[in-house]
Amino acid sequence: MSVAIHIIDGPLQDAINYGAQNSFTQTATNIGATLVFEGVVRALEGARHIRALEYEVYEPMASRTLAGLAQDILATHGLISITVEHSRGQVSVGERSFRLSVQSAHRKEALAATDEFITRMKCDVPIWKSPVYS
Amino acid sequence: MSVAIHIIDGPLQDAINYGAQNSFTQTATNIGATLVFEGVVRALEGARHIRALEYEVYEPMASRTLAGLAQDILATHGLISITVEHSRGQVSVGERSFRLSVQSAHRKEALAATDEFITRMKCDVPIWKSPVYS
Amino acid sequence: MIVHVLIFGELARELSCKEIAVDVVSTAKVRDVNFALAAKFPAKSQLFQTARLAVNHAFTSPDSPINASDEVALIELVGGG
Amino acid sequence: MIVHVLIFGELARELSCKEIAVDVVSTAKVRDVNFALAAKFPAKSQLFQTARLAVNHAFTSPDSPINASDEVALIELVGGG
Repeated sequence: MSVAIHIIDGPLQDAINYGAQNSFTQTATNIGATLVFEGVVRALEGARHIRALEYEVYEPMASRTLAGLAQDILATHGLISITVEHSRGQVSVGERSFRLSVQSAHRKEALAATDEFITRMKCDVPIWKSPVYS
Repeated sequence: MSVAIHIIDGPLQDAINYGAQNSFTQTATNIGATLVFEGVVRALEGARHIRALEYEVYEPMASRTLAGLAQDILATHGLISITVEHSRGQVSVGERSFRLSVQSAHRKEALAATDEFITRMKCDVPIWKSPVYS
Repeated sequence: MIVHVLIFGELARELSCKEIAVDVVSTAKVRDVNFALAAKFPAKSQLFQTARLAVNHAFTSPDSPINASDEVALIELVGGG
Repeated sequence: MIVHVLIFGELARELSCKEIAVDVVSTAKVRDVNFALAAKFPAKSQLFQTARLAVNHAFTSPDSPINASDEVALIELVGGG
């Protein structure tokens, strides 16, 4: 059972491989589902074309709130691990600003946890995004 | 809008990067969410320890059924793309046998589509798994 | 006519075969193949009577006609993923 | 006493500042800071009266006491992801 939170300057790079291969601990062999959700910056914000989004992150509250939320979701849904990555600063259209990686025994809890995590993040975590126009 | 189905011999390798980076087509810039779900072989099947699962795939019906299901889910949920990878043959504990990659404008449809896809796949797609004991 | 039905997975291991031949009338429909399977394996009667059969790689209705040259497969108890 | 309230995002741009100073009594509670913000910006009265304030990087109840040395931040209209 583990939680990791990373605030990254600029766009996220390719995901680290969170698969269970070559890690035959008792926990790893119970992983039956991994789910990776990525948020990508879209070209349209409302009706206007944008070039990028600028993310403002209020630290250390943002990391603390994300960690508290992840711990709560991990316990409620009985997950094996949660990793959260969120950008700070400018992220261009087509680039990734958010990644949630979940490991669990079965798919149901991974999907439910992802949905709940993102919904609650958008209410409680002090991160603001602002459009950057061309 | 695209659908791709791959039946792979043995365990799945790391995911191709389905991110929208460097592909600034009109469609790509509308991608706001990508979701990658992976199924991993667990050490316990029921109460017994296993070494691997053996997947038997009835082709071409399996690929056709997966493609039909993916097309249907793509249309129903208004997704941008679906890619399905499924193993055939032996996959050891901790290795991946299934990957569903979805691209959509928003997260809600990606999550709902993933849930529906897997539920329907387990009913309709002619793929059988058998435990391999040590 | 003789119709050959492919079987897979646990069922194939349990019955120690991958294909079951059944004899049905030449005007047989898909459900007649189900009934013939059930008659051949009384211990599996319930499974075979209700099992979905695919004909030439597509699910079909129990009312569809069937020919000796069709590829018939019993698609039941699948478990992809 | 003077309490400084950090603001972010659209609101900070709209008001052209990143921090608002308000004057409250020394026995003030969190909700008194909300009221002081609302009084200072009547056009944003509703927002400021109901906005959630974090004190020292944690959400707190409107009844919590507040000190001049506390770091207060208005956490509203967030949109991570």
